[in-house]
Amino acid sequence: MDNDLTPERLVGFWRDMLRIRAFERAAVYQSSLGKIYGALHSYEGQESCAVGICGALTSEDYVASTHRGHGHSIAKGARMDRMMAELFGRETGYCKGKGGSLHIADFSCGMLGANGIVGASYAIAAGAALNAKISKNGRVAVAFFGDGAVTRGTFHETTNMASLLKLPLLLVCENNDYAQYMHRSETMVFDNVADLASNYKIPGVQLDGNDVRAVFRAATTARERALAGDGPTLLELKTQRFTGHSSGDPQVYRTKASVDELRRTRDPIAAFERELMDAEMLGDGDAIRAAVDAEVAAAVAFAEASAYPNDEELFSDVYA
Amino acid sequence: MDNDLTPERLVGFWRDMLRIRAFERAAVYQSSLGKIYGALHSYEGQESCAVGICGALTSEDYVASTHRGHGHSIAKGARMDRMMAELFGRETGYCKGKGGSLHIADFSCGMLGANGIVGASYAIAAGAALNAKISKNGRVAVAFFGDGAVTRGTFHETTNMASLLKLPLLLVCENNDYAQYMHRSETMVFDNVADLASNYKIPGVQLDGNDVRAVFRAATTARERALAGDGPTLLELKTQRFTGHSSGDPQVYRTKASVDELRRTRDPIAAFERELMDAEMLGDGDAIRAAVDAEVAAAVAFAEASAYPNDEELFSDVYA
Amino acid sequence: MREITYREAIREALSEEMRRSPRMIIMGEDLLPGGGSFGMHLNFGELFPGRMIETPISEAAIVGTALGAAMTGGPVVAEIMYSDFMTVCMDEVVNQAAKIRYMSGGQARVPLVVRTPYGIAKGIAAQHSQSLEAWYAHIPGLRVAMPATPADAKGLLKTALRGEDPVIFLEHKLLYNVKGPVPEDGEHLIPFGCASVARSGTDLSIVATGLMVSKALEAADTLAAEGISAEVIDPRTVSPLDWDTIFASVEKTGRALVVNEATLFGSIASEIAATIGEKRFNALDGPVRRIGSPFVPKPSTPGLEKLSVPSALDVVRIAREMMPRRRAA
Amino acid sequence: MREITYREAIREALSEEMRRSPRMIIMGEDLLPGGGSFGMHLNFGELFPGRMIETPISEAAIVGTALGAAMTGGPVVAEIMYSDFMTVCMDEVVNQAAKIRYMSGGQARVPLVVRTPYGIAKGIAAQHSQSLEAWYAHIPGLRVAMPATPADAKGLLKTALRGEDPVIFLEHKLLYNVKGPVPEDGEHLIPFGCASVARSGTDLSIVATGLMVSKALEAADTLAAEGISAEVIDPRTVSPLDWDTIFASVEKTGRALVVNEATLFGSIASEIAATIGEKRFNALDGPVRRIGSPFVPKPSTPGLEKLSVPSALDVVRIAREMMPRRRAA
Ligand SMILES: Cc1ncc(C[n+]2csc(CCOP(=O)(O)OP(=O)(O)O)c2C)c(N)n1
Ligand SMILES: Cc1ncc(C[n+]2csc(CCOP(=O)(O)OP(=O)(O)O)c2C)c(N)n1
Ligand SMILES: [Mg+2]
Ligand SMILES: [Mg+2]
Repeated sequence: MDNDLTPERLVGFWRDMLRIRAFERAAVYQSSLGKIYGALHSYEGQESCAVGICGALTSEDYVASTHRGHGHSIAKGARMDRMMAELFGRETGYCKGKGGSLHIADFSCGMLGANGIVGASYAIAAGAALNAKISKNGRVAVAFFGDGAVTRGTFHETTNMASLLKLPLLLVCENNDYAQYMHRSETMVFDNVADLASNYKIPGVQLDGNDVRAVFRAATTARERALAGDGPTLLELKTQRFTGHSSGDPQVYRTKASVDELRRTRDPIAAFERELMDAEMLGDGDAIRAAVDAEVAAAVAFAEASAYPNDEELFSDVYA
Repeated sequence: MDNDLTPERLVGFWRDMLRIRAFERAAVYQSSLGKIYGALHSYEGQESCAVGICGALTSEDYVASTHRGHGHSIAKGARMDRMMAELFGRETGYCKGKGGSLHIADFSCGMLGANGIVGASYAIAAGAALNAKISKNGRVAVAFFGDGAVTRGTFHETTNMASLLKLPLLLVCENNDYAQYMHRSETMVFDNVADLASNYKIPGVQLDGNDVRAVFRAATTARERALAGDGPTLLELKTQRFTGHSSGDPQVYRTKASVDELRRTRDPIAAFERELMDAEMLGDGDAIRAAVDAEVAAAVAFAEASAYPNDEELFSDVYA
Repeated sequence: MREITYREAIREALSEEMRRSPRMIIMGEDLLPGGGSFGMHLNFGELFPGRMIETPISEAAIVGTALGAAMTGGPVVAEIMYSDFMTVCMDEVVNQAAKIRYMSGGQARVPLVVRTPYGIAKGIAAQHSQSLEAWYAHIPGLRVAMPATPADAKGLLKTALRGEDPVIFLEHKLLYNVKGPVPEDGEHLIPFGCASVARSGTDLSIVATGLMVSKALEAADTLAAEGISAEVIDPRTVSPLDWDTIFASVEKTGRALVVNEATLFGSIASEIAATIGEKRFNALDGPVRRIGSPFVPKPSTPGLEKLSVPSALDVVRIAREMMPRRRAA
Repeated sequence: MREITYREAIREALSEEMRRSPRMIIMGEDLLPGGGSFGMHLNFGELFPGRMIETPISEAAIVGTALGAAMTGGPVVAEIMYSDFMTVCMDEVVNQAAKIRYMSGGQARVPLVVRTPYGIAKGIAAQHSQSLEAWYAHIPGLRVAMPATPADAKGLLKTALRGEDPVIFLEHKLLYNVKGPVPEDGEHLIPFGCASVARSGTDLSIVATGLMVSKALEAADTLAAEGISAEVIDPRTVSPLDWDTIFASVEKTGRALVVNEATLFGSIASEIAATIGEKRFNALDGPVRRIGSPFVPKPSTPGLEKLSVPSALDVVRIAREMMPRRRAA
């Protein structure tokens, strides 16, 4: 399995993590300039989760995402320019500007949509997995969700049903310790999300979400299990968000120092970058960094240059 | 604890089980005569569950029930005549005939209502428990539910929340192996409902629901724990229904022989009766049997003699 | 034409479409031993092995999963045993299924049909008797069918199953055993948004939905005997609504009475009445009248239950009031 | 009178009633660190120790638990962060809370208020912008308030908290920072079913709800400059509705325009229009006109979002159309 982790691949992971972070920073910055109308939930700090999981998927596999979905889209293969255009509300955006940050979707690469409802991703992914199973198309589906979403009843309903039906499903919890302003100890009486798995007779694995290789390997194992017809796997990735819950979060529930500490000690990109450099896979990485910066700059320019949708778009894409 | 189980009390349990069975048989019979309009879900076979649990409660404690609720009402102290009148749709019924079998409630004895929605009892009972905790009124609340209800998301939501809040709540699953026509192996991927408890950091106890003493003891322990402020307990009572799911169930999912076998080997009343007789607590029991028959006959007569509600009742008991 | 029941007509639509679309699946509770709600799919387990997905009592997961399957494949039918239970999966219906096509800028297709029995039955009270079509019809992105006859049930369901937008398919419990002529034709498709004129008349237009169509027809018989010629219009789908047929009738008769079983306040009957009043004000000889259930939960006891839903007599009574005095004998 | 914001008025109602009823509790997500949705309860944790019940993201359990607590104690407030999330707890709201008093033959009392922000905000799109009051108002047993001013928010919420029937209390997100005069009086109670005449006029009655009241008032200013005198009526509660005030106004003006932010089809605006048309047909000089949101999910991008809700200009335009020609300059 580790054979898959060629140097090219590892550098690709690093690049994709950089891309996600650069995209998020640009989005937050553009938002602060008033260029983005709706709310943003930055994925900064969690990059290795999306990259490790989606790295183990094909572009045909499905992903159902959350309100914090930009990272999943990028890792699954969506284009930054059309994503940024979506945030800017432009017609060139993935959803013609109608969805915005909360609803970015790119069906062409299996990204079935971010979602504004906490706990909605489980069943949508399970359904994609059900279709994959029935049509025997060799795909799997991933439901991303946060620690806060685990206490929605849909977790229980879907996990039980998916296990009964042995669906090719990966349930991926990104446990960043917070649901909006509540610490997980205030929302979950259990200590570990992964512990819930045994009740549903599926494997439950808790791992350091910052370790992109470990995430990739766990996802690969889960995917193989899914394709073998053995059913879902629950992965709990211990991670952290470097920003507030959304653009306007004053973060009264944690100190600035604790966030600085997180950024210093728990940066999934910095740690991985050191590793790659030590292993001399990366060189100085500047060419990649420059390419990423250019990609983001181009995405912003593309978004800015794009037109807003015509008024008639109000009435398209809906049965009437 | 077992001190509480005086002979009088044990005989009382037996009598209440008889009362429930006699009520259910009368109801089914009256229904077959066309005297009862709505559907019925008979509690026959599960009597020891309601009696054991409610035997451990005070009349101030709360119970939230299910579609199969007659037994809970009787065990909690509701009057048979007003219950039968409710089934008959008469104005003397607990709900003036407006609720029918699915909604019998007797708030005066803490019975907060049968319920037509599977999985609705959890949170209602949790709320009664929350109020008890906050107003420190020394009460507990019981949520009754079936094996089929365990897969509703409300189970997960409420159990997690109730454990977090350490509510004085008893979660009582009457596992009769079937959810309508589906065997529990088709609805629950887990083998035992009680196993779910550990995830929520509450005790989970599986026991023979036919053993009314064991049920009483488990409920007593759970009630003490609840009142001590230690939170909910999940009790799984292994039981069986002797009838179909509801009046019209052809029972294609099990053989008549298997039901006969259940009636022969798993009758909670017969077994207990033998015990009491062997212990010479009961004599021949005929006086009690006669009293129960008379009570049921009187209930039917009361129902039959009662008037239907006036047309104006259509508009009462609702804000307008 | 051969006559079959509403239930058989639905069953026929389902099995024909299952045969036609090898990727179609059906999900729901109790599907295999019981055939699902009201025994609709008896033997489907043997007929369509692997494509009848029996589920736990987990309606939110049922509809959410059905949606995910529909977005990536389909057609998918999700059966909800009683429409009152839709309350536990409204997010999946309303925030997810209804909106994903729009929110994704047109990327999603959602060949999903949620079939569910609605309306009054026999004493099953407030949590098993509701008619909540006004909720679904209020939501852009959903289509809502309420067939009143076996033929319409078959034809509308087949159309629903060939569409790419989510459909809420509402079947009245008291219609399941009603018989009527139904084309055997596998291509018997009834378009959405196309009302049927269930009876033509000249004095008064009665627009009725679902079970109320039969009450309206019964009333029209009585009225005819009194010399009042009522036209009865069945919209068949309440979203979209066929305004053309309704308006044409009102223009002809000058009088409109709208009848539905739902609680009148906030109902589709009110929507229809408001729209007629707004768009065809000048055609009206008098106010658009409405009949619906009174503003109370459904009671169980038979006498009150009967009072809690509109009757043919109610229709007759209001229709008489609507006619000019000389007519009212 | 001192002026405070809509948010402060609601906060004041909550804290006054918390002080008044020692058994009152408030449940919801994020209550303690964040003060709950839109920061409503900041510092309530310290003010009311033990009575602010912070919960996981489990709306069905929140409302169900709040109901159980209300049935046995109360008053109880359940806060749902955005009204769109009510879709995940509609069983608890509609099948349980709304019906238990009736189903139990009057045994239950349900002092429960579900507070929830509704309506459009800034680009938060289809799952965070809905106005679903028509759903709740359609359900017998629920009461539904939609305060349009800080004073009404305070007065209606206090009334809701002293009642024994469940109330859905809908607060428009764009009103939270709007200021207005609010009585300091702890007994400032506004009864349900009692409309306010926000502006009197003689030519035309505009019935508007929630945020649309301000749009209607803005429109009325413009119309006044053109010599059209519009009366603006704010029902304040949409269930029950104050028909007397509405009918009296229509009798005076002969013209009615109903405006709400909800999707027009199946809306309360339609209910009001249908009822005026039915009950006051003879008072009308022309059709009752309606304005509501077009039949599309809410888009995120600002231009389309703006088009997706009614504006003051829409009100002006339709009002002009309603006036006899000579008036239309
Ligand atoms: C059903 C529902 N309830 C509440 C919310 C409001 N909300 C949005 S994000 C969020 C926190 C989610 O926390 P988590 O699942 O841990 O994801 P994270 O934000 O940490 O990525 C909440 C409460 C919602 N969108 N949907
Ligand atoms: C939410 C919901 N889904 C489905 C039903 C239909 N239904 C009524 S009872 C029942 C089976 C319940 O099984 P279980 O919980 O085991 O209780 P039992 O009947 O065995 O006592 C079902 C599916 C319902 N009432 N509510
Ligand atoms: Mg989190
Ligand atoms: Mg069972």
